Amino acid sequence: MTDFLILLRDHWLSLIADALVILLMVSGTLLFLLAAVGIVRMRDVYTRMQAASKAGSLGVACMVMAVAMYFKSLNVAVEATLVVLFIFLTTPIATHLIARAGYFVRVPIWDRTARDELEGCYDAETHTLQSDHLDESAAGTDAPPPGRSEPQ
Amino acid sequence: MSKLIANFLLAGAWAAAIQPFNAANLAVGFALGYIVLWVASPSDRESPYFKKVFKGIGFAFFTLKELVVANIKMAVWTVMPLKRLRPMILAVPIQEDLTDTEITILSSLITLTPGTLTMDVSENRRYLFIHFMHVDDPEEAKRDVAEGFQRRLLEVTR
Amino acid sequence: MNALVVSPIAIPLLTAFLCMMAWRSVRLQRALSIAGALALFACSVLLFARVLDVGVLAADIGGWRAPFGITMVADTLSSLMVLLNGVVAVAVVVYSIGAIGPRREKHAYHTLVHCLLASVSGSFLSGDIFNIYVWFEVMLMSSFVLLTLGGERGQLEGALKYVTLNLLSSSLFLSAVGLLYGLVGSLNLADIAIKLGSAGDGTRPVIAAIAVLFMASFGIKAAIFPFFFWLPASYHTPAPVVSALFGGILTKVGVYAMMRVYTLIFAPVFPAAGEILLWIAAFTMVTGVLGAAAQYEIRRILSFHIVSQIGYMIMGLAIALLVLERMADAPTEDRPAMLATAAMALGGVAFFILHNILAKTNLFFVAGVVHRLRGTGELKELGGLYKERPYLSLMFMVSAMALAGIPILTGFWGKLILVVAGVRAGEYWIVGVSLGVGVLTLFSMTKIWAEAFWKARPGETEGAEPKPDDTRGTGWMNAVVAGFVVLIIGVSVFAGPIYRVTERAGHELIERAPYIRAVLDEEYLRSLPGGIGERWIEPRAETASAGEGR
Amino acid sequence: MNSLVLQTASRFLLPLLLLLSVVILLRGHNTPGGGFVGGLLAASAFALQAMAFDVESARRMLRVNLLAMVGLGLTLALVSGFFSLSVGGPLLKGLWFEVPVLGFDDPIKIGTPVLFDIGVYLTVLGVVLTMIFTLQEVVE
Amino acid sequence: MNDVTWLHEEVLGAIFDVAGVVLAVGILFTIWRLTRGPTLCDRVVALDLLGFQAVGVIALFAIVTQRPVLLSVGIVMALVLFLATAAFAMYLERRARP
Amino acid sequence: MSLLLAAIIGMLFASALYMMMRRSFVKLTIGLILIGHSANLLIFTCAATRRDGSMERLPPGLIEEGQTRIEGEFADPLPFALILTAIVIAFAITAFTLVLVKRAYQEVGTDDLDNMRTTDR
Amino acid sequence: MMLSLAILALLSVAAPWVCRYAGPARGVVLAAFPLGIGAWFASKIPSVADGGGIVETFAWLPELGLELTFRLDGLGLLFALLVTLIGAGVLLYAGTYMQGHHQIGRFFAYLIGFMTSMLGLVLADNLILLFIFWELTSITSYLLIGFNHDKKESRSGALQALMVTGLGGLAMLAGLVVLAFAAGDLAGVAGGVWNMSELPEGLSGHAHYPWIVALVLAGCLTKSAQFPFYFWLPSAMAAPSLVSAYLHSSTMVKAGVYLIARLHPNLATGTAEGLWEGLLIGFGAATMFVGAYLATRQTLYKRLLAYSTVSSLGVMVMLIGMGHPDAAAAYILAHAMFKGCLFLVAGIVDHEAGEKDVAEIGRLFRAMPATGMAALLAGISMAGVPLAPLAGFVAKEKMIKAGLDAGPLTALLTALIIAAGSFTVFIAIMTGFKPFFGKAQREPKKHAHEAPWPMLAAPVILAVLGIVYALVPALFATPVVTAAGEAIKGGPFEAALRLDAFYYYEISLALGLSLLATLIGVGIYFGRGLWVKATSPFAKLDGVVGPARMYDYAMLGLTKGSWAQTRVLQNGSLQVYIKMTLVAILGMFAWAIWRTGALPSVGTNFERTGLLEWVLIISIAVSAIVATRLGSRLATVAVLGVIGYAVAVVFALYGGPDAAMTQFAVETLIVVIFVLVVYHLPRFAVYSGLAVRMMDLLLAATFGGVMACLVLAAGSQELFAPISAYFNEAAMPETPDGQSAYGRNLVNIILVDFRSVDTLGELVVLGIAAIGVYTLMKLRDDHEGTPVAEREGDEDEREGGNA
Ligand code: NA
Ligand code: NA
Repeated sequence: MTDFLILLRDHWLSLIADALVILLMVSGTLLFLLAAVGIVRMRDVYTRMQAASKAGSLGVACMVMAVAMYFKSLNVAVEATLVVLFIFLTTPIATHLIARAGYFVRVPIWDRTARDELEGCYDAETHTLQSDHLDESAAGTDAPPPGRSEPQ
Repeated sequence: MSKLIANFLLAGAWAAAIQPFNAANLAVGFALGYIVLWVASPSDRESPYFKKVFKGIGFAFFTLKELVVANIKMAVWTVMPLKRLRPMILAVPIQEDLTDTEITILSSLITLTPGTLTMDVSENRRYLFIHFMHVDDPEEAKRDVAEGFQRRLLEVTR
Repeated sequence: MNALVVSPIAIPLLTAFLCMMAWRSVRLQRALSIAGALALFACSVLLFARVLDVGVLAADIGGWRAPFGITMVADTLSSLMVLLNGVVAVAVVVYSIGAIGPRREKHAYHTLVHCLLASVSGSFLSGDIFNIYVWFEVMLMSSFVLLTLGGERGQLEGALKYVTLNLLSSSLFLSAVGLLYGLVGSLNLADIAIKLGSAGDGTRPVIAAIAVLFMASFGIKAAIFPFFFWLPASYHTPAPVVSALFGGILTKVGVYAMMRVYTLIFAPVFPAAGEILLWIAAFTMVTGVLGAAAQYEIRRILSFHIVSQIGYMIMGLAIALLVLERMADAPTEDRPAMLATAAMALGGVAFFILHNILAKTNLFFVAGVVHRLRGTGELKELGGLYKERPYLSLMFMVSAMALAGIPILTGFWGKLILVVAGVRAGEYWIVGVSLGVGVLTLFSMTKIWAEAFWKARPGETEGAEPKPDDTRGTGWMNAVVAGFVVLIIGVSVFAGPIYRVTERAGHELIERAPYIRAVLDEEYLRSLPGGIGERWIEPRAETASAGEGR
Repeated sequence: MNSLVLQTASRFLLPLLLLLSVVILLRGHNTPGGGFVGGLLAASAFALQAMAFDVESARRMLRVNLLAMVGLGLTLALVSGFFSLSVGGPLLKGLWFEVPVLGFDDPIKIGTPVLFDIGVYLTVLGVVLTMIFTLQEVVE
Repeated sequence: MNDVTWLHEEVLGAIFDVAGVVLAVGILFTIWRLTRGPTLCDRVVALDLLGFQAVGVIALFAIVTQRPVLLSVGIVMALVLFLATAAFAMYLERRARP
Repeated sequence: MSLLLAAIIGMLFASALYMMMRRSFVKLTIGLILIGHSANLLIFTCAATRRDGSMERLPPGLIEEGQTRIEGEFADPLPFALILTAIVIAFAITAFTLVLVKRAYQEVGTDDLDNMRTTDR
Repeated sequence: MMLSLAILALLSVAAPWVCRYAGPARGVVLAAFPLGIGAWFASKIPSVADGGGIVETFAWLPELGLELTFRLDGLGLLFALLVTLIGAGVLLYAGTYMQGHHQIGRFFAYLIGFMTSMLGLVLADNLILLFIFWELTSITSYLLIGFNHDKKESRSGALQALMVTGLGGLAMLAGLVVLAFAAGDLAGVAGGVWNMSELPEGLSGHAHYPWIVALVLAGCLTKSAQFPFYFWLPSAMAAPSLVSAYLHSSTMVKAGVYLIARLHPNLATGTAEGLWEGLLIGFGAATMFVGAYLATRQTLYKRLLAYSTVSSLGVMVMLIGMGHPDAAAAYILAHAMFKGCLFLVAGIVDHEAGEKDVAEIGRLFRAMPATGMAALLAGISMAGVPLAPLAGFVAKEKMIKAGLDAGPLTALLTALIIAAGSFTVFIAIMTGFKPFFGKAQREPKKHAHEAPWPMLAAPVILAVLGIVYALVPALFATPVVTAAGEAIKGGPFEAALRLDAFYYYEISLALGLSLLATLIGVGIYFGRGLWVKATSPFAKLDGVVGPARMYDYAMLGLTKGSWAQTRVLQNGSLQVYIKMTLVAILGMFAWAIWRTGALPSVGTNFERTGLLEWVLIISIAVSAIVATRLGSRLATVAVLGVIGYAVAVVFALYGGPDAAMTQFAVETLIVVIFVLVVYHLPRFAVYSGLAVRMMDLLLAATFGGVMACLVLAAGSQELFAPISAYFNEAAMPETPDGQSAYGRNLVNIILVDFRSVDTLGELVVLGIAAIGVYTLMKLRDDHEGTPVAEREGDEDEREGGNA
């Protein structure tokens, strides 16, 4: 125990860095595990995506930051930042694209999905997303909302 | 924008001069640069830049917090029995005058936060269609998005 | 010196790239193309003359000494092949002006041709196994595109087979290179030859397997039995001038590579190669020629004959390898004669390749003229050419007879050399097969002659007015055809001196020492572990005796 | 694809990717990277542009004919080898010029191999884009 | 015993071993999803995740083998992975168009 | 590792060849892609395997700043250069083949190779 | 001699121009050259008869034993005279006969070319040179036989001749080469003995002797239309008749006889039981009988003569084999005269009376008396009518005597000779008598009239020479025959061409038999209807199993067989091609391992594998399996992506970040391109049955297993350290003047510096691929809307204007 305290006294900066590395590394791998479990367990593509893309990209970010912390060099830090930046920039877009495309090709949606306000909003010809009817319903029109009714 | 660039340049110059050129020195350089800029532009103290830096930092921490919280939620959802989940796709109204960049950042941040996923932006840019992992009250969920991310983002960008 | 060795690669490449940049102007591309081809020809002549003059030339690319960089080596065989490439280059480019048409020219035809020429030169000159792979791929890729330049159904179907089997070949080649590198840690042919030569018995099976992989992959490229299927399926589909280019030079690259690799590297460590190659040669000859016998379209017939003729080349190589194998156990006094026999067989192959490139290319050229005139190559729809186009008939006759090995034309000499070598080596049955195949070749050639030339034009007898011949561009085409006939006759007449050159090439291949010495410097040879390089160091103040390498 | 998000993002991603591709190209001589990867990255930048908007816009952004670019890259790669010929050396022999740059201890070395790598970069960029654009035009 | 070395080598080493195991399990799960589908979207999502996991593996190895240069591989991966997903999305979208 | 890699190479070759033997030419292209991977892995494995069959994770061939050579062992850079070349070549050929297959399908109207025999015989 | 050959060769090339500019005088002009040459040869008769030959040599390809060695001895002289003099006559004749033919120039070119080759053949001393001319005669005769190329039978006849003689010729080439080396063995010359005049003694004792005999005879017997190869000769009658005359009377078919005679001294064993002699007698006698018999069933003038020629050739071969060189030489000379004359007559009858069928015509003597006279003389000579002072009788008498002197075979041979002789008499009547003096069935189709002098000259002179031959043998016959006989026999020899019977009225057995034959022949003539009926069963048999049928079967077999082979090998199925390729490679592996006698050894120390490596391996393995089983294309692409990424990670882990990066990027781009392409592709379909798939799997797995073993074996047998250490040394400069790559990334400096040529090539591949993709997609677009028919042609040129 005293050994440890001496260690703490002499190398506290390095120990904090190490602890950070460990933290990042562990959370990164756990996030990956989370993503993997999610992608296996979830029942439709949207929920899988929820699990996979987010946890996955965060996991990468954690692990890459762990590398940056570990090596303590600017080059590595810059590179790590680039990776994180790029992943954070692209993942949401990729997810959005796939989700949207999946909706176009009518990927089956989990039957527990309580409400789908997107239903019927896409123009079949042009793939443009119309939302005018939402405005109308918000303005108090009696027209029923085009979304799915909630399950019984 | 020019002030941001100037601030970064100052940070870089500091790190290069002070050696070694590393992250810590850059951070110090940025802080010093901020002060220098503030001091050196007495006529322009009202420039939104000086506030935005803090808002930006705050926004970053907010996002970080959201990420951590949401991830924990997500972890719970992932391992708990699936029967308890209630996913939804909701049309979340957004402010009408958002720029392209703001919409993109907003939707990206929403997607990055676990539990929500922007599926698309409506043609008239009034709605974000978001897939929620679990929603108890749809209206509250919509409000959260508008109040949370949208507001804080606009604080930084405007 | 260095530049001269590399020029047959650099010139066509530069031409190709410039043509690519001159994307929009067909005229400029043509001018560049012709200039490039002429320059290639000139350089190949100079290189050949230089090699004849001073012996094997080696150029270290980038100045990195062998075996660390890539070395280009011009010995008699490779410079001869490059020379032939230059000849074909000029012919094809000039012929194309009449034959190919601006549509294809706009679609990078000239670029592709020159890339192909560069890759062929590269394959011939390269002294590095992986570099040969790269050139093979360039060759393959440009031939793919040339093959499909037109996008017709037949071209696409043929190309699919061509692509698939050749890609299989490439993968095997690449695998073989990888295995070889795993064994000896080098890519330079001369270096590999020395290092593999010192392999112990435990390594022999692996070497044998690698040798088989090379045999298969080069065999696919060379279209030997039973790997030739892609060739008859595709060679008749592209524009006729492309067929000529392919038929003339492409498959020979495979044969060349096989000769190079087997004589330089595998002959001492995998002596049994000769046997199987002999069988392969026999089957290649026979199946090819029988395939041709079943065809009724000129270019299909010619395509199958390519296969058959490759068999002759493989036969020569096999005979040489067999003789070399036996030489290991032969009494010393018999060795000079055996060496001479092996050199004769290899020289015969070189001569045969020379002959075949001239004759086959020209037959495809003639087929192209016929195709242009009549719009078809189907024998059933052709006829009357003998009556209407006597000079074309003569050109065809000379080329066809040359191909069939009728004295005194080139094919006869090529066949004769191989036959004599075969008899000297005591391989009588293969000699018999080769002669029988000669008759069947004659049969096919006379079939074309009788059907396309002698026979009356179909429809003529019924009194219907036949469609007038389409003579656009045939001036250029005929000029090339005539030029090749002159070449064929010239080679036939000067067969003696030419054979002396090819025999010299055979000697070089067998001795190996001139090649290895030209590539690897003395310092490197001395530095090799176990003193394995010592025996290749040129003895001072005394000339190397024949067969030192063995 | 008609996606606002993608289109907006690609405006940021394109320059970022291009910049990175050049960085990877230039530092390739000393660290992992080089003309190939650089070229591939640059190509993916424009491919992204083509996906987000359409091929036409990506072509406009490039301003040069792709095949001419390929030709240029190839010529550059080949000609970089000719330099040493002009001073009597072997083909493709690297020639290096030391350029002293203020602020660096070592002079920056600019050599024909770098030129070669730039040729690689341009070729790869041109080739990949030719393929993708040609195919995508058909899809469009 | 040098404690810092011990900490570095043993503790970090053990943690990285565990991280490797966890990562490996995740990868196998993801591959399972990739091969099972059932829709193309699922596979694309799985592929995307696998790409991330590959970067993760590389990052882990960068530390374990003390080679920071490996991170540049991760950069390239991160840069191009998006393109593949976008291409799949584009395909799906075109296929859906009548 | 080399044992495993060898097994994997064999497997990749097997699946590549199996796919190449299918009558559907779309599958054929899959085979072509697979066989490229097998060859690349093969080069790598052969070069990296040592005399006793073992294989080590050596550092890449990168010279540190300020030094003029790598001290100690490093991974043989040559096979990686070869692989890199082979990868790019395979990419080029695969891309071309894919387009070729697509065009062939357009012309022939089926992807059954047995319906593509007009050029033989 | 070389000069004469050169003159004739040039004449051949110049013939079309001569024909164009000399007009009707072409025959005379052209005939003058061979006539002059013939005269020169004739002037050499005395010196050659005295044993003085002429030799001319010019080295051409000494490495292959080929020197242009020409040698004029008695045998060569005999044939040279026939070739040039009869050739001159034929040229003269043809000048008129071919008048007005639109391809007359080519005709003369071929004819003179043929004459040149034949002359070269009989003068050549070098074996290869001989073969060269041998083949040239085949080719020129091919062109001549097929001269009426519009007719199918001309073409097929030409082909038949070429195939049969060509096949024999190539066998002969092999025989000659083996002969040369066998002779070299005996003479102690390593390079072989290539000049026939230098062939050593005792070849019959050499181990390869049977092969030499068989191969050489294969060439000679086919060329000389011996049984059973005779069938091409009648088919060759599609040629213009005078061509047939020239070819078949005097020359080409005799090339085989010539070579047999030429090699007889070297190959003969000296006993009638020897292989060489036995074969010659057997084939000769059979040919003599069969040819004559078949002739009796013909009615077409040319066919009758053709079959009788077959018979005569048999006689010649048989006589040589029996060891009667004088008889053979005498017969050769006589046959040239009467048969040449009759062929030309047949041509005249066809030309002037428009008739070809001797059964139909008669009584032409009044219209064409000179022709009739010549024909009659030739006919009598051919029949060998006893006591008729004509060449034929002299020769025939020698023949019968030879038959009576044949030891154990006497009875058989004599019977055959008599039988053949009877048939020949009948043929002689049909060809020399019937058309001019016999009964005509109907009027000739054309108004018959005498031929002009250029056509008459040759037959008349030949007929007259036949008399001279017999009456004044010393004038030319004896010296020529003696000299030739000496050459055939290979030693001094005195020919006795005295007409014993004529001068001494000696009632010998030979004369009696000759008379008998004549009577039988006359008998057949009168009972020819009966004869035809009686022999028709044999004819039917011949139609079913005869050699001509056999040839047809062979050709059919060739066509069918080649079709079948093509269907099996070149069946159009890519999968089958791949399977055959793989099976062959596996076979070659097995064979190679078997030949090297051991299985490759493999390193044994396989270290513990890390967990993540396991995961990578499993990923690849699972993906590889799944990729072959998935039903969806894009899913497969995604799975392929996994393999690519996993491989990249492997590279990254084992020290190849550059390769890993590139692999990542390329893999992704492949996915992108695949996605773009797959949009237009069909879904996966399963076409093969389970059994096929299992077989394929087995094959693929075997191949994969072999590759895996190879990897282990080659990987763990590192013989030498890799050359890569050098790159480390050369990367950064350590000395100011040392060559350096100035780079720290070894992979990169290898790519852009050490192996920049590879990279350049790879860039070219990329560039071409781009062009390929571009043209595949674009070049076709221009087609759209154009009809298929226009597509087929080269539509390109139409745009020529705007290029
Ligand atoms: Na190894
Ligand atoms: Na160094």
